[in-house]
Amino acid sequence: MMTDSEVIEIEKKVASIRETIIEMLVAAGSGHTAGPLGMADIFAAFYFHILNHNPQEPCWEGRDRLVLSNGHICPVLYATMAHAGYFPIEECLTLRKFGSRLQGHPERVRLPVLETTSGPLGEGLSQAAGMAYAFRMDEKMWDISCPTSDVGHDMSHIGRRVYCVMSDGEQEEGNTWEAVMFAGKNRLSNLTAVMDRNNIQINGMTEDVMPLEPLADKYRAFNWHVLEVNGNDIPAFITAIDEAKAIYEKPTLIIAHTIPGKGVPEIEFDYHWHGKPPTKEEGKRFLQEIRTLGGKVQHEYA
Amino acid sequence: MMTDSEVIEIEKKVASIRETIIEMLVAAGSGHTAGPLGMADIFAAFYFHILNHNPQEPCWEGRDRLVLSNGHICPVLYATMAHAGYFPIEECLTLRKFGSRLQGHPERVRLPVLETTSGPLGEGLSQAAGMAYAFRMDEKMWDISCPTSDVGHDMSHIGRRVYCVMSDGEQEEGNTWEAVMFAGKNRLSNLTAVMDRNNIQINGMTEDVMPLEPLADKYRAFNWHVLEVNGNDIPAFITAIDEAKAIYEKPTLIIAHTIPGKGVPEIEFDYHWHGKPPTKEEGKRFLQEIRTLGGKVQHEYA
Amino acid sequence: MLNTNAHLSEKIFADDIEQAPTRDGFGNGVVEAGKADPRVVVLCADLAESTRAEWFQKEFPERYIEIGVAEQNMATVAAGMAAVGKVPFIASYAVFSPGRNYEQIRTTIALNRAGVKVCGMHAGVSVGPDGATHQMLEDIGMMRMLPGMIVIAPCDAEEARKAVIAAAQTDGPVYLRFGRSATPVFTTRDTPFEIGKALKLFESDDPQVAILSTGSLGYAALVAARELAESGVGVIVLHMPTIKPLDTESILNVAKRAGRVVTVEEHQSAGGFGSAVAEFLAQNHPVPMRLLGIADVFGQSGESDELLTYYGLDALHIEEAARTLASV
Amino acid sequence: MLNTNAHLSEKIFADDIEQAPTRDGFGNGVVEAGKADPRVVVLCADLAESTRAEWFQKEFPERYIEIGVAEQNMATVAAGMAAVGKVPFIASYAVFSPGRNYEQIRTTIALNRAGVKVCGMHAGVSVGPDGATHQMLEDIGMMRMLPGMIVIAPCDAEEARKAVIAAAQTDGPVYLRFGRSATPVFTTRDTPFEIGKALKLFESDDPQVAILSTGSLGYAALVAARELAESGVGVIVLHMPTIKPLDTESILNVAKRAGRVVTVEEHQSAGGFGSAVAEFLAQNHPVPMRLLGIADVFGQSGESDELLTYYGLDALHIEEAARTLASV
Ligand SMILES: Cc1ncc(C[n+]2csc(CCOP(=O)(O)OP(=O)(O)O)c2C)c(N)n1
Ligand SMILES: Cc1ncc(C[n+]2csc(CCOP(=O)(O)OP(=O)(O)O)c2C)c(N)n1
Ligand SMILES: [Mg+2]
Ligand SMILES: [Mg+2]
Repeated sequence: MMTDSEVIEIEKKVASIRETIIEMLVAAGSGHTAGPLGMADIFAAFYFHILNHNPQEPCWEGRDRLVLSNGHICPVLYATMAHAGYFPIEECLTLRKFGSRLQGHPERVRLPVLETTSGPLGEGLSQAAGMAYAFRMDEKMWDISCPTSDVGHDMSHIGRRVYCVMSDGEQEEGNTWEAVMFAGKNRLSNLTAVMDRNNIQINGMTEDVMPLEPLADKYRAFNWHVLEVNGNDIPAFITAIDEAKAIYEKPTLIIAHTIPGKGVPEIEFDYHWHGKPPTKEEGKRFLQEIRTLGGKVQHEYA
Repeated sequence: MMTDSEVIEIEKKVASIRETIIEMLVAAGSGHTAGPLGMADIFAAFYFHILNHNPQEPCWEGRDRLVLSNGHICPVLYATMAHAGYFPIEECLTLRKFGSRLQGHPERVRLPVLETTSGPLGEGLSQAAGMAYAFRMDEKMWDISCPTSDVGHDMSHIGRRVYCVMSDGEQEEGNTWEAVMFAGKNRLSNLTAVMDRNNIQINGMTEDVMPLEPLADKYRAFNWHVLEVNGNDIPAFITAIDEAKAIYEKPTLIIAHTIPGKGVPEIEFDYHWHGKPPTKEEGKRFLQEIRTLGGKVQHEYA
Repeated sequence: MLNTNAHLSEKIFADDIEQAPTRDGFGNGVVEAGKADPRVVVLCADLAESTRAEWFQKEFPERYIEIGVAEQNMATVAAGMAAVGKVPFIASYAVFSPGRNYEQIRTTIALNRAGVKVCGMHAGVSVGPDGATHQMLEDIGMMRMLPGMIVIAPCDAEEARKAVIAAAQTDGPVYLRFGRSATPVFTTRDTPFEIGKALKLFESDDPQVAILSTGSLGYAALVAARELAESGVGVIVLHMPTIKPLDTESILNVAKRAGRVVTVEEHQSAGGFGSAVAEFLAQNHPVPMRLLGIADVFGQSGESDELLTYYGLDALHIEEAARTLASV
Repeated sequence: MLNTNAHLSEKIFADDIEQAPTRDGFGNGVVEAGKADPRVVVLCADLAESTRAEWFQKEFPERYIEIGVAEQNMATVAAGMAAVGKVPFIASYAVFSPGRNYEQIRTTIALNRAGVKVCGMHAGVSVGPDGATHQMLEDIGMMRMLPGMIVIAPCDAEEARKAVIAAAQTDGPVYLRFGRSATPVFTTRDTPFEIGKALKLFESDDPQVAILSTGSLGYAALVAARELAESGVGVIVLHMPTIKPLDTESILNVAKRAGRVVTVEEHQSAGGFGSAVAEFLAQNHPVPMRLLGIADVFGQSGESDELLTYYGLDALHIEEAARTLASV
């Protein structure tokens, strides 16, 4: 269990991350607003509590891996990683600009602290499954002290976990279901997928555009363990992650119900904010809204 | 309900179709044996009972459509269509030969009585769904007597149904699940999919290569109606098709449990026969096995 | 020396020439095609607004089919609809269609000769800030390798409109390529457009180099040509909206007249339009060439113009390349 | 005038020259690579026997990953494995990989610089009876348009073995192309192979035409060259297993010496190997060319040899094309 003060610490980060997201989107003049804001709580939970990682040694082989499948929400990834110390927060303001390492969709070659390159939907879960499969192979090799292994036998690598953040919209991509089947077959219990169930995609609400429900039944029928949680509730999310770690025989999907645009009441739940940035004026207002809420929360707990 | 004599008629056709399949594969020297033999009952049921079609007027717009998704089992399609009168039975012996209309995988451009081109797996259900969707559009147009429609208002076109025959192996293709989701969303009740659940694919048994179960749960979770039936039992299969017609609100999947290699006991259930033809000697023996069984059945009913 | 028969915009070199992205031409064209032919339907993979499929959806809600984020399904559902008499246009970004559904297009549309019109939006680096993952640079090459596929990259929104209407009237499969960013609308209603026909935009009396362009870089080619001509370098600009079937007669003609050929496209210079021209000329009338395109790198984030300049595809770079080639 | 430094088979023109499909070279090579490097893994999409992935599976069952009929997943799982230190080879038919998973290869392998080795089997019409749906004719074009992708089409099973081993030792993404039908094994263990290097197989003293070939048609090119030389037409045969990066130095050299170039490949002549050569020569040393390949049609069922003859890709057709070009 987390202590209250730990939760408060993370929630402070969340507010800063949301602010950075707004600032970077305003500076960029294009980009995605709804998804990143809605996922700020989860990203903060990952980078400030869940992940076994070290921003000072980003290539440490023993780290957990977080694969972002729905690359378009990268503002939250960049902002969170910057706040976690992977690169200067100011660099966030270069988002989507010529020459920036912070491309419109994340590219590992340009920003090597990332785990992969994404943007085209539906490709992250397979990659995460490939990593989880490889980790399991290596751990088996170490078990039998495979003499030919050149990976080394660093025991701190044992138990690495792989997380995949994906969107609800990309459940419509066939590649996703191929990955779901593969992970289910291989009982990749070291893989946890987190779905941003914000109910929106570009053309409207998912259940209007291409109904996804019953989502949990789908994954269960593909031999996954499924949890549902309020994705804007940090302790609840972390509890779900802990439960996923305890599931031995299956990969786990956490359906994280989030509010798109969370933190900025005037745009919450509105799919029109999928892919546009705030104007300068809107940006000011949004920051205000985020700070007020942030202030309230800090006040409550303090 | 079918009368006994109707069933006997179809079963006679089945035996002839199986014989033709063996003959054409021996002549070709390559091709697929297990799937076609296993599906002979279902194809005979379609072309001699279920389909509303006219081999004398193959392009009649009012016909039902049968889309073969797993194109590699085309020997059974070709043999059945030949026996139904679409082209000379002798032409079956040109299978896979240079210049033949009977390509190794079915091509509509070369053999226009086909409904589509297939071979690459996982693409048939989408095409069938597209046809079913278009039929529904047209029937709606006719309802309101759309004056701009140039499709004509031939009432005999009302009620056309679309059938898609697919394999179990191709449930592993992402494209299949995209189609399943689309058909489920659109409640394409004029679409019936028949899955050849023969439990084999190339590398082995499906549940070893890439487990598919629980299959019915998967389709139900994608908002389909699901029936299971013995696919080598013609009356049972036809009853399932009739039930599918009665389902109003959803597309129906018939999981047809078949025996790969059916009719030739020495190769039944053996996945090694997925993609090889009988040699000349084997061919003779297989024909003998088919005829003996065929004789028995005819004897029983006669 | 603008070709007057091309009936180009009167504002052709004015600062206030109308600007519109070619995808707008898709939106307008497909609505017109839909009015003319009730068989026309539009399928879209969750990108209705940015592909302009929405414009059709508003006019003909019953003939708009929402596919969600599923490009493989989009191509194959369309193939099925075509088989029973519809004229489907499928709209997504080029990187996803034909990028994500190539084999479906190959088998169920090209080999199957289904009359599906594949509309690839947001082609090229001029997509801008979205970056490399969204900037398709291989679609012309992919599509022109498919037997029976017609491949068209219109030069502006007006030509795009005409191309869409022409595609709707053509039986077989067609690939149409569109861009995201606004570019000058320099052709007019009166500018001729015919599938398979090149259009001479500019011609000096004594041409030393011919610039062959496809897509919206046609305008930059024209600007470059004006500069070249003014500085005494004779030049022809041949605009080739249709990459396949290639108007080889026109190519041969200008290659013979000018003796040197520069090709211009917002695409990898490997495998694309310039490559098609090189294949033809090498076998029929070899001349020195320069293939302007993306030189074997991916795109990146940035503003459209900034990227075109960076990758050497603005008027200045075209001018320079043509001048250098002319002086060899 | 066989190049003795190429150390070709002693039975080179004998009737009983060993025959094997290049996919066998994959099978042997990947087992060797697996022995040398424990990071090597093989992923296969339900085609273990015919791709020869099975040979690796038998040696290293723990390092063989069964994907089922899911080529998109195969590419992306491999990308993930590469990201954590594996050296994945992915095996299916070329029509499905890269046909069905092109955009996955583009984004998660090429742009992402994941060291995945994409192995496309059953390329070309020599697949035989399976017909057009299974005869990939566009893969060289697709793969060479991707920045950073190495593209290799070995000429026989022995070279295929070497190419696979070399690919395993190369960091970045590689595409390897293999054929289904047995073809003469005319190179030997001693024949040099290096990624990016062409190999001169044959050279007359006074060459009038150069035949540049990739893939297993290299043998037919040699047979054609022998006939040409015997009848007094000087000829060079340059075998180019690596299509990307192209050995432009060697091409320039033979183009200058012979003055005329015929390219030979079992691929659409649009966009493929010949196209790459034409792009280079047009910009550096234009010479008359003839691109032998599939002329914008799909394949069909038939026997391998029957089809190669029908599509004009046997030794006789190559000889004829070279002779005609030489006489221009
Ligand atoms: C393969 C692919 N097709 C289409 C797109 C374009 N696209 C980007 S985001 C998106 C909407 C998907 O919904 P979701 O990811 O749930 O969006 P959000 O909740 O973040 O608004 C689409 C269609 C894409 N990136 N990749
Ligand atoms: C997209 C695609 N990938 C791979 C193949 C090669 N292939 C042909 S049949 C087959 C096995 C699939 O299993 P299934 O269709 O159930 O075979 P059957 O029951 O007829 O033996 C495979 C992998 C293909 N045809 N299409
Ligand atoms: Mg969403
Ligand atoms: Mg099967």
